[in-house]
Parts: sequence; structure tokens; C-alpha cells
Amino acid sequence: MLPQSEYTLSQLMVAAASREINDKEVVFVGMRLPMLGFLLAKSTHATESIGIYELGVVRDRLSPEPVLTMGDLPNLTHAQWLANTADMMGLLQQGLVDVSFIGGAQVDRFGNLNTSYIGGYESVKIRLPGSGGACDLSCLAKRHIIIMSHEKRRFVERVDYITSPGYGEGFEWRTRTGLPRGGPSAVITTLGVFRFDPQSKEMILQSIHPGVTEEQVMANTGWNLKTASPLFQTPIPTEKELAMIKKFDPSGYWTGPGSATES
Amino acid sequence: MLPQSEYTLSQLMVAAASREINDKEVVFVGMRLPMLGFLLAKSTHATESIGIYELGVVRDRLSPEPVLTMGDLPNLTHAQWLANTADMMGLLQQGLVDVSFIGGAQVDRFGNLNTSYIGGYESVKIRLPGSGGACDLSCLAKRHIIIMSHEKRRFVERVDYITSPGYGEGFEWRTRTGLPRGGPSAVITTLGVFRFDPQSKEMILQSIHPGVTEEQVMANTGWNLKTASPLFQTPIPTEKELAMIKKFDPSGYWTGPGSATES
Amino acid sequence: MSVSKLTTLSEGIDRLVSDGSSVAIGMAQETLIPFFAGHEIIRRKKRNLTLIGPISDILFDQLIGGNCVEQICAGWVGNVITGSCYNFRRAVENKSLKMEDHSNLTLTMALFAGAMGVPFMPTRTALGSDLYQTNSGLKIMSCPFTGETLTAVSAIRPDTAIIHVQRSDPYGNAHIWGNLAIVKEACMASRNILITAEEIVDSEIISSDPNRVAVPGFKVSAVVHAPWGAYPSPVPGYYNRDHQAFIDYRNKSKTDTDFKKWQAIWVDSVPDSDAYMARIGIERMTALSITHHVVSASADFGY
Amino acid sequence: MSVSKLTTLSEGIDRLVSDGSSVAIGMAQETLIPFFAGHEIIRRKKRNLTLIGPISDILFDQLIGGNCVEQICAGWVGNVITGSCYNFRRAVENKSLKMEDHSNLTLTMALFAGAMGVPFMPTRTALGSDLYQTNSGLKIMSCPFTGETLTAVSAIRPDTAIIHVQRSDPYGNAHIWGNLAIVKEACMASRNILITAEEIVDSEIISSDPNRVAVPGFKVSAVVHAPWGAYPSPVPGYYNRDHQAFIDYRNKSKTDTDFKKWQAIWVDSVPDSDAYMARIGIERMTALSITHHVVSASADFGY
Repeated sequence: MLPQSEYTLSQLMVAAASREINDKEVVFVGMRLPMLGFLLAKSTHATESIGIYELGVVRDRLSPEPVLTMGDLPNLTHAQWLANTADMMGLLQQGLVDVSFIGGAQVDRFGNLNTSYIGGYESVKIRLPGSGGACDLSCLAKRHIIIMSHEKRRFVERVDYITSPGYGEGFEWRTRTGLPRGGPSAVITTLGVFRFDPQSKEMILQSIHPGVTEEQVMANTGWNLKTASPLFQTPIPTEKELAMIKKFDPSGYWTGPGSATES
Repeated sequence: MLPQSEYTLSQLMVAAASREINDKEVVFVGMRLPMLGFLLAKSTHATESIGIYELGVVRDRLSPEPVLTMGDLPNLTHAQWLANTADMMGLLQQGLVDVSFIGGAQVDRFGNLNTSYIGGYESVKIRLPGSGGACDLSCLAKRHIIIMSHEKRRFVERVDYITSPGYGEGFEWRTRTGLPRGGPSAVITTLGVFRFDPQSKEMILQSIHPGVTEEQVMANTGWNLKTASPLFQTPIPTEKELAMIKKFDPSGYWTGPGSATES
Repeated sequence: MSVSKLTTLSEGIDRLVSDGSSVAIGMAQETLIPFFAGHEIIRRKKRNLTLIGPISDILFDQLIGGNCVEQICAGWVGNVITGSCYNFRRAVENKSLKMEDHSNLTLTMALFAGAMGVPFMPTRTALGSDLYQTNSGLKIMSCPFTGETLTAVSAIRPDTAIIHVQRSDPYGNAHIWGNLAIVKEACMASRNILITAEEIVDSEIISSDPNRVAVPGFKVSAVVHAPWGAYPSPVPGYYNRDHQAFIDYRNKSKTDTDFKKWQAIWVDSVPDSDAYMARIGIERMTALSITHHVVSASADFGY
Repeated sequence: MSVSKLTTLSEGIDRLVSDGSSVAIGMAQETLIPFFAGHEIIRRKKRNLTLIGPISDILFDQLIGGNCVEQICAGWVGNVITGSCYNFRRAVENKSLKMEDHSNLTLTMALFAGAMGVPFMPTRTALGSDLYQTNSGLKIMSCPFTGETLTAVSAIRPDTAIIHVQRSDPYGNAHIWGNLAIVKEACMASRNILITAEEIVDSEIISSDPNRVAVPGFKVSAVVHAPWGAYPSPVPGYYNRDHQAFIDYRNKSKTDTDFKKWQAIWVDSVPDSDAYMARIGIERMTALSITHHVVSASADFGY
């Protein structure tokens, strides 16, 4: 095993994200760490997974060069399909997308996400970029994974504004609301990995990252968080995974020490 | 003036159809004689008209060779746009199509057309091919022109089945029904040209073809047809028009003596 | 790139067109009509199919004559250069065929609804028409915003779409060009896709231009090499339309007996692509070949 | 082929972007963003615009900083590789900017409704979200056939769509390639279309491949020759994305004062294409050039 210092937190999160993808799955790929998570899965255990990008790209093979974002030209070269957003959204809305990834700014105990108005709309404190495709992914993928920084102000009892629905108020809320399927299956944060109770749909701490304590997670969560028993430790990235992540993010822009995500 | 024998009835009808197109208009082009009418207009007085074909073709110039039907490859070569039916229908539904042409099998005094079930659905005597794009053109173009053979069994008080709405029951029926615009502006038959009363929306005989009598038209019409005063004679095709029609239909398939339409 | 989806036409039709299933075929309207695949449906004696298409330009008539069809869901069924088709007329007139009468716009939006995964799409067409009488998938509705009267069109999700394309790789990544009609909507809406292709080519050729791809390969179930597979309809870049074949079909299908004779010659005795090309004959193939070439300006998809 | 629609950017923007109008810009998402045209809107001091776009990748932020914007109708406003944008944040937080919060799917369908000439489109997204609170164009509805709960999205018809393309003829027939996002829907929905193009080419080049045409020329109002007109966003076939420019923008727009300095350098003192290219500089242009070419396989559109 590698000592902890040999990988960054972002790399650990990318590796965790990648493990959420099974082979042959159709993945709606988001920006930043999720994109790296897909690339890592695609180059290790999920070589036949398909990547869909909302701007109109379907890929069944890795891009010929590393990309920083989905619109980089190497992500278009030798794509399986270059088409319209409506085409990508059709695949999603039909239920053909197995898994998608969403970054979050504020999340609550039922996995609802706010990436729009911190403080709410009327009394907005911080305006964030908004939904993009996130609302669509959270509504329409078979499952979605949330990736975010873990801080008390971000992990709240109830989000100020639901940009991307999770399980709403829990239990059968999604069905009641008319959502056709889905819901978050995991939340990967800077402290641990969380899943959802199959009945109540409440978020549950599943594993903590190496060096993180359960108390630390509790202290950074704004509600009385439940913990799985036994509580696992999040696996650290393997050497192969780290090598791959470095290949896809050679400058360390997303995953290096002091990277955009790390800061 | 040419003696009557020097042109066919189909050529006369094509020339009449062509005169319904103004320059710079957007024309949704149908099959058969309407296609020739568009080509004739495009090569004479309406050189900047645009042709839209439901199978996904927009043309701003004549095809490099004569075509028998819109799917002939020369009709695709150097098109302005090759795209989807939905794109063509979007232009139509938005109200960007000035004029369209529809062939008919059975028509009534308010310009409703039946190209589906002669005898009606339950007691069908003759099944015709159906709507194709005709229903859409009759509902959504700014105006449409009907071209058909004039026989008593085809010109009836009330069609057995409305494939393509005209003015329904007359007066403000289209508005009441929710149709956004349009209605037939002319009917060109083997006997004459008809227009519609601006108030009642009833069909009125406007001109009779050379050699045809008013009585002949009445005898072949299944309702008490009104006649415009004065009643004109339909202009015969000019030499230039005939030359052009022959250029576009060199084999005379559509417009020659004994052609598909003539028989 | 996983496993090749190349198969024989018989195997593909057997696997993807089962009795009682719904099949979208002829989605490019007058061009790229999968005649050869349609004939295989007749040869394999598939029964009780629902055929879905905008206009069918004689193929639906042939499948009706071959006793394959229970229901037609179409805008227009006929022969575009001659008019009515006889098997179709007879079947509707003797009430042995169910109809869902569409316009081209309502059919397009029904398939688009299927493609988008929504249960309906709104249009402004068909209001005041009797299509409402003979199509259970149309309903009057009011716009939730403006209150305007609209026609709601119910989604169609065909079991299988069969499309003919110019070239495909073995994995179902295919280039299609020309007028595209409702090819994309139909493929996206269908549970399975069967591609017949003039040529099978290397994947690098297809992925050199991902904008020309018909539908992503991961959605495609089977790929069949079928040169001249759209004959007598035209294929941009490959061959022109054989008008005479459409006229001949009209003349040779006026009675059921006539049709059976036509079927014996053009369907029953044509087991494979080679036989189809032999039946067409070198003289016709030469006459229909592309003689005026207009080659697309290139586009660079590099980085 | 009628009259050339070639014009200067100033004339095009003056004619097609009037104060108070709605403008769809940046419709290909991260690629082909018409930055140079957007900057001209700032230079021409257009006011009270409604900007429409899926994600804006800093261009909306620049237009907000340039005091051009009254309302934003978008899925996401930010800088895709750095996150939040500051002019946008300030404007929303001090309530000087009206918002219609879309998801990418609702915006796509709003423009598609406009393109299809219907007043709304149904989707399954946004149910249970608060987008309903901050977007007057969303409404809960029931499917007329199935009774399912759906989100109805009201049509958007922008006054003008501004798109950047690879090449156009003088009549507005343009080739676009790469990921296409909602370019077509936006163009078809808009009353006017302004095209900026890397190259102006002969009509025969465009019509050699009518499938690659963005929108038919008869719908286009003006064509402007604008090499490097999408910089710093990428243009397939022409240049790569300048990541550093996006990072620099983040760092140089944190305060209103900072932004004004950035604007002075990158907008105010850049009167035309030559000046824009000079500002970018030969070194950067070289570094961003396409070095790995992947040329599309040809297609024959002859007969």
C-alpha cells in the first residue's frame, strides 16, 4: 500500500468515482473530477463503457490526448457520434443512461443538491452557476453520483434551493413527484463516501477516507448523520489508478496538489 | 397564341400552378404536377423562390437534371440544405411557408380534401394513399393550392373524410378549430380554376380552360357552384412556359399526351 | 470496440423481427428504402407485423401482399410516381388491415416523442381533420401556457427500426447522407436497430466524421452487408432511382395473382445479395450508377 | 442566389441586436462561442438585452460586465474550468439581473418548441426541483394520453441567434461541424440569424455537402468574416481551446475594477478582426493550431 502522502484527495475521489461505474454501462459524463472518474474506469475495469457528454458527444474510446474539459477538441476526435444536445438528452430521458455524475455546492440529508442560490432565491447570498445538465441527470439517469467538498455549510438539513432533486423528502417522494426513475446512489466527498437507506432514502456514511475520523465527518455535517455498520475505510487509489489519473490529468490541473479542486 | 392542340391539359395546369407562386416566396413543393409548377415558376418569374420538400430538402436553385420525383438524386445535389422532415415541418409550422400544393381525389365546396377513404372509413369503397404531408400543408401553410381532376364523383357537397382541411364548414371555421392560419387559395382542375369567397369561404368558379363551357363545369360539380363575374378564360401556357415544362419533364411522364396525369 | 455485430440478413431478421412486432422501415422516405431487408421479412414469413413509416413507396404494399402485416401506421402508402398500391387498397377495403392514419408531421412527432422518452408531443396540424377518427394516437389538447388548441400526438416506440445506409463499420457505426427524413427519430425511438449497408468499412473511416453518423453504434443490434439493398430506391453516392421498376411493380401487382408472380420472381427466388444483384442485372446497375460526382468538401476533426 | 449578406460586424450587430432584444449566443456550448461578436455588442453599447444560452463559458459574464444585460435565460453561467463568474454573481446577488433558470434539457426544448412553431414542449425533467420557482416558462402538466406528470416548457423565440461557424458562403449557407449542442434549434427558433465565420468560401464548397449546413441560407440575415472569432473557445478544424485565457479571465475579473481593465484590453481597444488576432498574438495562435489532422471521409452527393 502507498503511504497517504503519495496521492491527493482529488485522486482518491476520482478513484472512488471510477469504481461506481460498471463495465458496459452508459455514463453521462460531467465536468471536472467526474470526467476523470469516467476516463479512469474506461481505461481500467469498464473498458466497454460508453461516455455521453451533454454538448453532443458520444465516445466509446478514450480521447487521443488528455483533455481539460469536454469541449476540448481531442474529445471530439474519433467520437462515436457528434450530434445535438437534444439527442443526448433523448438517450437520458428514455432511461438509457445507467449512471451520471454531478458536482455539488450544497447537499441535504436526502441528497437534494443546490448549485444555484445559496441562501435561497429571495435572500440570495451566493449565486452559483446553476443547473447546466445537472437537474436533468439527477431526474433522469438510472442513478447518479454526487461529488463535492465536505464542509458544514455545504452539508445541511435542507438545501436552500433544489437545483437537482435527490430523494426530496425521502421515501417514495420521487415516484410521487413524477420522476421516472433514479436518484443518487452515492455521495463522494472530501471526507468519505455516503449511500442512501433503501427505505427512507436518507444519506448514510458508508466509508471514511484514510486519516479521517467519524467525528470529523459528524462535525462537518449539519444534521444527525447515520453511519453504516460496519463503517469501512475508502480504498486508496492503486498505483495503476494513480498512473492513469496522471495520464489523463498530466498537468495536475484537477487532481494535483494545490489543484483547482484541492484549493 | 398557340392553337389548343399544341399543349396538353397537364401543361396548362402546370402553368396555372406556376402563376400562383410569387417571386421570393417559400414554397412547400409536393409530388407530380405541383413539382413541375414550382420548377416552372422558379425558372421564369419566381427565380428567387425557395423550394422545401418534406423528405428533408431545401433548394434555392434548379436541380442539375430533370427529376421525376423529389427523391431523385439530382434533387439532392447542390441543395441548399439536406436535413430532417422535422426541420422542414418546423419551417412550415412556424408559418414560414408562403404557399404549398396538394393533389386531391375528392374535394367539397369549402375546399376540404379527401385522399384517404372514398365512402368514408366505416364503409370504405376506395382506399387512397392517405395524407403524407398534405394534411400538414393544408393546416399550416399561409395558403395552399389544390390540383386535381374534375369529375362529378370527385367534386362533392361534403367529402366522405377530411384528410386535409380546407375551410371546414366555411366562414371562421378554421379559426374556431384552432388552425393557426391558411386555407386553400385556389383549386386548379382539368376544367377550370376556382377561388374562395373571402367571407363564406365557398368555392367559386374563377376561370374556365379554353374549350370548356360553364355548363360542363356545373355538370361535373356535385353542388350548386357559384361563378365569378366576369368569368375568365384560363390563360394558355406561353411558348416559353411550354419549353420549360418540356425541359423539366422531357419524357412527358407527367405532362405529355397520355401521361400518368392525362390518363 | 467490443464484438462485431455483422450478421446475415436472415439471422438479423429472425432475431429482430418477431411475429407480432412493430417495425419502422423506409424512414428516409423516397431514398434509402431497405427493400432487400423488407423482402427477407416476406421470405422468413413473418406475420402480424405493425409497419411504421412516413410514406412507403411500394415496400409496405409488398409486405402486405406477402401476408406479413396486421397494422399500418403511416402517413401515406402508395407508389410515389404512379399513385395507389393494390395490395394495400384491397386489404383496407376488405377490412383485413388495421390503420393508424398519420400525417408526415404527426408521425415524425410520434417517433420524436419516442426518441425523447416523453409520452407525447404537441403539434398544430390535423386540427379539423378526420385523422382523429382513424388514429387513436391523436388527441385535442390546450397549451398549458397559451390555452391554444393543439393536437397531441402519442409516442411511438417501434420494436425494431430497419435502415439502409451507405457505409457501416462492423459495430453499427454508420454513415448516412442525403435527405434524412425521420431516420434519426425512428432509430432513437426504437428498441432495436438493424442496419443494412452498401459497404462495410473500417471504423476509422466512420469515426473520421462523427457528424455523419446515423445513430451511435452502441444502440445498434445488427449490421448486414447489403449492396444494392435499397434498390429500386436511390442511394446517394451509390445509385439512382429505377423509375421503371416502380412502374413495372404497379403494372404487375394489380391482382393478388399478379402480385404472387411478381413475388416469386423478385422475392422468393432471391435468397441473398448476390441473387438480388443478379436479378437487377448488370445493365440496369450500369444505367443507374452515379455518373456526375459531387464530392463533399472535407472537414478536419483533428486537434 | 440573390444578394450577398456579407457585412461588417458593427453593421450586423447594429442591425440585428437592438436595445432590449433577446439574443441566443454560444449555442454549441463549449465550442464555437462567438466571443468576437459578443465583444462587439459591448463595444456598440447595447443595453437591456436578454441573453439566451445553455452554458455561457464566460461570454455572458463579459456581457453582464459590459452593462449590456437585463435578463439571463440559461442553464449554467460560469467558467467551465474554473467555476463561478464574478460579474454574474454580483449582478444576481445585488438583484440587478433577472433570471430564468433552465436546465440544459428545458432550454433545449424551449428553443425546439420555438423551432417547431408550437407554444411548448413536454419533458420529464425538473420535477421536484426549484427551477419552477425561478423560471416562469415551466409548468406541471399531465400527459393527455397516460396521465403522467410532466414538465411543460414554454417556447422561446429569440430575436436574434448569433452563431460562429467554420465556413460560410456570402448568402448565409454555412458549414458547421463538431458537437452541435443546440445550434440548430436556436437558429430555427430565432427571427434573425447572424453568422460569424472563420472563412468565407464559394457557394459550391458549401453546396458540395448540404448535410453539413447549419441552417438554410434563406433564414440568415447577415454574414461576417471573423477569423479567430470564437477564440478562446475551440473551433473544430481551426484552433484549440486556450485554457489559459479562461484562467486569466477568472483571475482578472474578480472585481468590477479588474473587469474594466480586462475589458479595456480585450474589448474596447480591439476594433476589428485584425486587432483581435493581433491581441491574441502569433505565438498563441501557433500554439493553438491544429496539429493532428483527422480529415472526414468523403461523401458523394452526385447523381
